[in-house]
Amino acid sequence: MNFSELATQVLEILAALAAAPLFLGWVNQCRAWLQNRSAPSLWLPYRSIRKLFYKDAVLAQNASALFRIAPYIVFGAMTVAAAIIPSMGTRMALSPVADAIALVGLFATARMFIALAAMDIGTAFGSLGARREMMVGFLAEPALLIIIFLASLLSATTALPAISEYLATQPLALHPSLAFTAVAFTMVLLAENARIPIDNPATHLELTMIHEALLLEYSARHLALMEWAAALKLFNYACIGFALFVPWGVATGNGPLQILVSIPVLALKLALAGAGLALIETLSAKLRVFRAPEFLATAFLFAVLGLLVHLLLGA
Amino acid sequence: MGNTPIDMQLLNACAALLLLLSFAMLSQRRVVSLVNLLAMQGALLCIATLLLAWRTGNNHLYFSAALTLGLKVFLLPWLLHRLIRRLQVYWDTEPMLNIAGTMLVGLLIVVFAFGLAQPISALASTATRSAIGIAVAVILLAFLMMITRRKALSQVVGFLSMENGLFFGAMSATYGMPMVVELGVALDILVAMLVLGVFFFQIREQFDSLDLHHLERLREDK
Amino acid sequence: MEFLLLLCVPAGGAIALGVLGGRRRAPELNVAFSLATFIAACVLTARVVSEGNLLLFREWFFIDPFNVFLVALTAFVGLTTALFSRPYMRIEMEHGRVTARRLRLYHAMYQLFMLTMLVALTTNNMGLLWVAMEAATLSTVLLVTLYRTAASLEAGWKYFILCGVGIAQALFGTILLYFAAEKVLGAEGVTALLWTHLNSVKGQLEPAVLGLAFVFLLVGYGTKVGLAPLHNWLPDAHAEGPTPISAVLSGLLLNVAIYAVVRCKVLVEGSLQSSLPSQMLMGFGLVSVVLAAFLLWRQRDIKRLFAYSSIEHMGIITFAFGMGGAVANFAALLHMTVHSLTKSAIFFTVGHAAQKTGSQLMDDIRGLVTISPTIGWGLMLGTLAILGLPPFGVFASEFLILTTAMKQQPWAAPILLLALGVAFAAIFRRVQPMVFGETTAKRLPHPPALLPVFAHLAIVLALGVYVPPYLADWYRAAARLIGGP
Amino acid sequence: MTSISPLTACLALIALWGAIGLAGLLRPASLRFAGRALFLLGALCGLSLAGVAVWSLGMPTERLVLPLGLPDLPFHVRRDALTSVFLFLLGMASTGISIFAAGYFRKGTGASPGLLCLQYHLFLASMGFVLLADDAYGFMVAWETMALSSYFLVTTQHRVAEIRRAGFLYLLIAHLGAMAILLCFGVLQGGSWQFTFDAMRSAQLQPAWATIAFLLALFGFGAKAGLVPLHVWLPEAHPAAPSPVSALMSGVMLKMAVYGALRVTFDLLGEPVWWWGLVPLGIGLFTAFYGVVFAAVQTDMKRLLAYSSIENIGVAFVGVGLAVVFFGTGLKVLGALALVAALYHCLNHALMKSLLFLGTGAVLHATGERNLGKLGGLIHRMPWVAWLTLIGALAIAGLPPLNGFVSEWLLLQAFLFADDIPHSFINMLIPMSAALVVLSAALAGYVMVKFFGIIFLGTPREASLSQARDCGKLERLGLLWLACGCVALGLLPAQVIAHLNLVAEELLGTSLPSSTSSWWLLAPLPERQASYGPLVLLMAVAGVVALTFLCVRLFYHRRERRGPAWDCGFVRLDARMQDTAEGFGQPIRHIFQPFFRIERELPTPFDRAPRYRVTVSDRIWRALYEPIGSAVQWLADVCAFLQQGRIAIYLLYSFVTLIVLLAVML
Repeated sequence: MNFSELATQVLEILAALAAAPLFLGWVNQCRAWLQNRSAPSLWLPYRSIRKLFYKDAVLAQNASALFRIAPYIVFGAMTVAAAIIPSMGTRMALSPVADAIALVGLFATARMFIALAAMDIGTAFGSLGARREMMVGFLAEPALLIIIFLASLLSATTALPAISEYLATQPLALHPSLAFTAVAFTMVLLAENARIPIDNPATHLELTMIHEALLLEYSARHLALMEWAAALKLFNYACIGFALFVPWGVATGNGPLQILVSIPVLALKLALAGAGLALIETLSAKLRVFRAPEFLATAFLFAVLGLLVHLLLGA
Repeated sequence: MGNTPIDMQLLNACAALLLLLSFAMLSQRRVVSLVNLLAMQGALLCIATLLLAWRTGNNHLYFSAALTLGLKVFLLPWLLHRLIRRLQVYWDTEPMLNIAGTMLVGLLIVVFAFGLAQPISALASTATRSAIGIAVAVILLAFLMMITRRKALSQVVGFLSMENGLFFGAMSATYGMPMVVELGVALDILVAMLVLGVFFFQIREQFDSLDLHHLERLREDK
Repeated sequence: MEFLLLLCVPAGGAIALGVLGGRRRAPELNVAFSLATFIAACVLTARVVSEGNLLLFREWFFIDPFNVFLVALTAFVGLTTALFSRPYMRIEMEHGRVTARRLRLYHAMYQLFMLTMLVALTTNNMGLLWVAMEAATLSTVLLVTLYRTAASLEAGWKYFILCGVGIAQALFGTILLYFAAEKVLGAEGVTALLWTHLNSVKGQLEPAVLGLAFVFLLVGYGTKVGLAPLHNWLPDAHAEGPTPISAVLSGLLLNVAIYAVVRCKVLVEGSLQSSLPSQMLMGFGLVSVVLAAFLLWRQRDIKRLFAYSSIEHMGIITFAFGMGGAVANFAALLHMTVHSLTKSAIFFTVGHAAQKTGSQLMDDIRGLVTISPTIGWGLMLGTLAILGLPPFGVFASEFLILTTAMKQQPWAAPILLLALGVAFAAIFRRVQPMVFGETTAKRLPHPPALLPVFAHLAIVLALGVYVPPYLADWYRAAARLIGGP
Repeated sequence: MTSISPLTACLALIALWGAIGLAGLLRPASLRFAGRALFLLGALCGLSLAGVAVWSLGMPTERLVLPLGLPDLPFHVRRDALTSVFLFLLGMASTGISIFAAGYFRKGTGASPGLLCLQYHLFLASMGFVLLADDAYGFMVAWETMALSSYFLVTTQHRVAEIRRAGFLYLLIAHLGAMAILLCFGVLQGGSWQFTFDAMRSAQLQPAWATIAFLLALFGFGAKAGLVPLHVWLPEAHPAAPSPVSALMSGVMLKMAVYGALRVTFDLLGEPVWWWGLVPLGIGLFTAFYGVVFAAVQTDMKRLLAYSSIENIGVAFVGVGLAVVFFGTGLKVLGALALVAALYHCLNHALMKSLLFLGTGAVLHATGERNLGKLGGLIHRMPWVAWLTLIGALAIAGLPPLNGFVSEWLLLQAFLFADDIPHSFINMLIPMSAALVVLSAALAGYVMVKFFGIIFLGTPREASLSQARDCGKLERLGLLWLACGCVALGLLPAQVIAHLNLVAEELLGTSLPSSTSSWWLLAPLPERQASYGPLVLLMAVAGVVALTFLCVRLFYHRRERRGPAWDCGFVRLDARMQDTAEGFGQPIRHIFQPFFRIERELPTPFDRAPRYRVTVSDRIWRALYEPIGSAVQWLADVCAFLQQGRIAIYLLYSFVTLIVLLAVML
C-alpha cells in the first residue's frame, strides 16, 4: 500500500460523497427537462440533506437502537462500496479488501438493515416496504452477480479494479455478450435504485411505493443519512456500470496525471448516464408491484443470455 | 408276478387294499364309517407287519404288529367312537371339493406319489420296496382328506390315516424304525389323541359344534 | 451327571408341579425348578468349555458347540420366563382368567415343555428329535388354549393340526433318512439314526433319497419354525396363549425347530453335493421375511404383531443358514441368540402392558411410559432392538447377514433391506404411540417384575458391542460344523 | 505413562460424554445436578474436544483398534484432518449449546433431567464416534445410535401427537438412509469382504459398482442431511425437539451427513469420476432453492429455521459436488477450493444455525409461542437474545463481514472459474448453477429479514408478550459463545482456511496455494487477484460509521423527541396492522407458486364472519410419500388375502409347498 494508492482511495471516496447528490440532482433535472417541467436546482439534493441535518429528530416511541444505528450502517456500507468501485483509478488501497462479490454483499447488508429498520416501528407501511424491498433485492442481486460473473469470466478475476483494468486495456473489440449484460445491468440499476418502472422516487402513493415506505419513520439527520446513502447507491451503481461497460479513461496506473485525466472523463460519463437514466424513466411507466418480479426476471434472463453467448462464442 | 412267493403276494394285496381304503375314506361322508375305515386300515397294517415279521424273522416287527393292533385297531377307533357318541357328530357336511373332484385329484396324487417313490424303491433292498409308493400315496391322500373336510373329527381321522401311511412307509422301506423311536412315536400319537379328546370337548363347549367354520375368526383379511 | 440333572430336573418338575401346581406357592416352585435347570445347564456348559464335546448315554445324547449355547440359552430364558410368569400368572388368577386347576396344568406343562426342548436339543438320535419335537407341540397346545376363549381354541386347534401334519412330514423325512443310512451303517441297533454317525458318513448317503428326505424334513420342521407359507399357526398361537408361553414359543421353540432343520441340512448337503437345500432355505427365508414384513403392516393386536416379527426373524435366520459359510452361519447363530433374548423380553413387557390396560389391542394401549416407565422403556428399547437398531446385538447379526448376502446373493440384499424397512415402519408406528403419548390409565401401585426384561436387553446390548471370546469360539465352531459354500 | 495422542484424547473425551450421560441417571430428578452441572461439564468436554481437534489438525493420521465390536471386526478408530475439522465443529457448537442447555431446561417439561442428560450426551458421544469410526460396523453403530438418541430427544414432549409423528418420520427416514449406507459399504469393500475402511480404501471397484456405491452413499447421507426429496422429516423433527436439541441436530448432526459423504466420496472411493459430482451438485442446488423458498413462507419460527437448514445443507452439497467435478476433471486446485468452501460452510452453519435455534428457544421460553404471528417487538424485552440472534441472522443471510459470507464467497469463486472444465456443456451449466446459489443466498436474506423482523421488531402482537423476560446468564453465555464464533469465523478466514486446507491436502492431494499476501487477507487463488479482507472491510465500515457519527454529533446534533409513529399520518395504529408472517411470505408464494401446494379458503361477500385461510404444504409429500405409503398398504392387503383364517386353506398351502418342493427335488 503506497501513498498514491491511498491518495487515489481517499480521493475516490470524497468524490463519491460529494458527487452523489449532484448526480441525483442532475438526473432529476434531466428528467424535469424531458418531461417539460421546470427543473429544480441542481443543488437541491444538497440543500435538502443540509436542511434535514439541521432539524430536530422525531423518533417513534417504540423505535429501538437498531432503528437509530441503521442509517449510519447503511451510509457506512455505501461509502465503503464507493471506495471499492474503481470510478477514477484502478489502483486503490482498499481494492484487495473486497471484490465484486463482497461489493454485492455490502449492498445486501445495507438493504437488510434498511428493511429491518423499517420493520422496527411496527407500522403497516414499514413492513410492506421491507417486504417489497427484499423482494426486489433477492431478484436483483443474482442478476447483478451474473453480470459481474460475465465480466469475471472475461477477465478471470472477481476483483472489480482488475476487471476494469483488463477491459480498459484490451484492444477495442465488440463483446456481444456485454451488450446483453448491459441491458440487464440497466434494468437492475433501475430496480435497485427505486427508479421508475419499479418504484417512483417522487411519490408517497402508498400502494406503490417501496423505497419511500422504508424511510417513512425517519426524520432529520437519520433521514439525511438515508437519503445521502441512496444517492451514493445510485452513484455506485453508475460507477459499476462504467467499470464494466465503459472502462475507458479510468486511471490504470498510479500517476497523478492519469487520475487528473480520469476526473473529467468520469464527469462526462456521469452526465451522459444521468441523461440516459432520465430518458429511460421518462419513456417508461411505473409497473405494478406484482410485475416487478417479471421485470427483474427479464433482467436476470438477459444476464444469463449474455453469459451463454459468451460461453458459446467465447467473446 | 407268477413266481412271487405267496406271502409277498399277500403283502402286495395288503398294500393295494390300503390304497383302496384311503380312497374310500376320501369319499366317505359318515364319520362313523370313517373311523371304521381307519380301523380297517390299522388292521391291514397289522397283517402286513405280521407277514413281514414272519418273512424276515425280525422279532421287533412282531412287537410292532402288536402295538399296531392295540393302538390302531382297538384303542384309537374305540376312543373315536366314544367321542362320536358323546359329541353326537355323525355326518360331515359337504366337503369343500365335491367327491368326484376329490377323487380325480387323488388319482393325480397317486401318480405323483408313485413317481416320487420310484428312486427310493430302486434303492431299497427290502422285499416290500414296491409298496413304498403306496405308502407315500396314502400319506398324501390323507393330507388331501384333511384339506377337504370341514369337521374337526374327520380331520383327525385324516391325521391318523396319515400316521398309518407313515408307519407303512417305514415298514416297507426299512422294516420299521428302531424300537425306541417307534415306541416314542406311538406314545406321541396316543397323547395326541388324548389331547384331541380334551380339545373336542373344549371346542364343543365353546361353539356347540365341531364344525370348522367356527374356527375361522383369526384371520388377516378383515 | 450334570446332563442327567439337566433332563431330570424339568421331568421331576413336571411331575411335582402336576401334583402341586395349583398351590399358592407353585409359581415359586416353578422358578426353583427352572433355576435348578439353569444351574445344571451352566455346570454342563462349564464342563463343555473345559472338556470339549460330550457323547452320553451310549451316544444317544451329545453336546457340541452348536447346541451347547442353545441349551444354556433355553435354560436361561426358561428361568427368566418363570420369573416373569410368577407375578403374571398370579395377576391372571386374581383377574379370574385362570383357575387353580388350569394353573396346575400350566406349571406342569411348562416344565414338560422345557424338558422336551432340552431333549430335542441334546439328543443325537434323529428319531428321538422327532419325538421330542412332537412332544413339544403337544405340551404347549393345551397351554395355548389355557383361557378357553373361542379365539384361543381356534388358535390351539390350528396349532395342533398344522404342526401335527407338518411334523408327520418330518417323520417321513426321518424314515427316509434312516432308510438311506441303513444302507451304509447297517440296520443293527440305532446307529443309523445317530446324527454323529450320519454326519461322519454323510458323503456316502444316497443323494436322491436324502434330497426327498430333506424336503419332508424341511416342510415338517419348517412348519414349526414358522416359515411362510407354513407359518399360519404361529401368529394365532402366540397371540391367544398366556404371554409367558408366547415368550417361550417365540424365544425358544422356534430356535429348537430351526436347530432341527439345520441339523438335517448339514447331513443332506453333505450327501447331495448340490446347493438345492441351501436355495430352498434361502427361498423360504426370503418369502417369510417379505410376507411377514407386509403382514406386520396390518396388525392391531400387539402379540400378533410381535408374532409376525418372529416369523420375519426366523426368515432372516433361515436365509442366513441357507447362504451358509462361516460368516453367515455365525451371524445366524448370533441372531438366534439375540432374537430369542429380545423377543422374550418384548413379550414380557407386552404381557404386563396388556395386563395393565386389559387389552391386547394396540389402539387401547397408550402412554405406557406414563403408567410405568420400566414397562414403557422396556418395550421401546426391546422394539428398537428387535428392529435391528444398533448398538443392540440384533444389529450386529443383521449387519453380518446383510453384508454376507451382498457378497453371496447380491440380488437378495436389497429385498431383505426393503422388507426390513417395511417391518421397521410397520412395527414402530404401532409401538411408538403405545409407549409414548397421553394415557387415561392410572399409575399402578405395584411395580412389575422386569428384572428379566432388562437382563435380556442388557445382554443383547452387550452382544452388540462385544461378543465374549468363548461364545465367539462356539459360534465359529458351530458355523464350521454347519458348513455351506 | 505414555504420552497422550490426540486420538486417545478424543476417545477419552467422547467416553467422558458417555459417562456424563450415565451420571445423569444417578439423580435423574435433580435439575441442579443432571440439568445444570452435568451439562456444564459436557460443555467443558466439548471445549476440550475443540481444543484437541485444533491441536491435532496438523498431526499425522493415527489409528487404533479397540477391543470392542464384532469378533472379527473390532472397532477401528482413526483420526485424520477431515475428522479433526468435524470434531472441531462438534466441539465448538456443542460447547455453546451445552452452556445454553444448562440454563434452558426447566422443571416439569416432559422427560426427567437425568434422562435428557443421558440422551443428550449419548447423542454427542455418538456423533463423536461417527467421526472417529474407521470400520463399517463401528460407523453404523455410532450412526444409528446418533439417530436413536436424537429420536428420543425429539420426542421429549411425546404427549403431543404431532411430535410423535415427527419423531416416527424422522427415525424411519434415518433408518432407511442407514440401510442405504450399509448397502454402500457392502459395495465398497469391493470383494475383499473386509469391512474396515482401510480395506475399502484399497479395494479396486469396477466403475459401475463405484457409481452405485456413490449413489447409495448420496442417498444414505442425503436422507440424514435432508436433501430433497428426503427432507420431509426435517421441518417436522426440528420444531418438535427442545431448542438445544434442534440446534444440535441442525447445527451438528446434519454435518455428520456431509462428513459421511466426503469420507465415502474422496477417501473410501478414492478416485471419484467427474460426472458423479453433477448429482450432488444438481440435488444440492435444488435442495438449497427448495429449502429457502419454503422457509420464506413458514409461519412457525422453528420450521422456518428447519427449512433454512435444508437450504444450507444444499449449499454444502453443492460444494461437495463441485469439488468432485473439479477433482474428477483434474482441476485439483479448484476442487480444493470447492471442498474448502463446503467445509467452511458446514462450520459456519453449525455455529449460526445453532445460534438461531437457541435464540428461538429463548423466545419460546419467554413467550411460549412458536408462531411468528403471535410474536413481535421482543427486541425491547429481550435485548440480549435479539442482538445476538441478529448476528446469527446476518451471518446466515450471507452478509459481510460475518462468516456466512465467507463460505459463499469461496463457493462463488469456485463456480466462477469453472470454465476450465473440458466439457463445454457442463461449462455452461455451472455458471447457471452459480446464479441459483446466489438466488438462494439472496432469498436467505429475505427469510432472515422476515424471521428477525417479525419476532423481534415492530410492536408485540399479543398482550402477553409484554411479560417476556430476557434469558438467563448461562443462556446468554451460550448465545454469546456462538455469536463470537460466527464473528471470528467471519473475520479470520485466512487462518481458518489454512487449517481447512489440510483436509484438501489429505483428500485431494492438493491444497490451495497459501495466500502469501498477508494474514488479514483471504486470497485462495493468488493468480486470480480475487481477495477479500473482512477485518479491514469491517474496520473501514466501522471507521466510516464512527466518523459519520462523530461528525453528526459534533456539527448537527439537535434535539431528539419521541412521538407516535408517523405512518403517513395514520393514527389508529395497532399491532395487528403489522405485516404477518403469512403476509411477508406472500411475494414468495406468488412468485414461486408452482413449488407449493396451496389451499385457500376464501370468504364469500355474504359471510357473516368472513374467514380467510391459506395453507401451504409440500408437494413432494403428496407426490412421493403418499403413493409409497399406499403401495405398501396395497401390498399388505394382498399378503393379508393369503391368510383367510381357514385351516383347510392353510393345509393346502403346506400340501402345495410339499408337492412343489418334491417336484423341484426330483
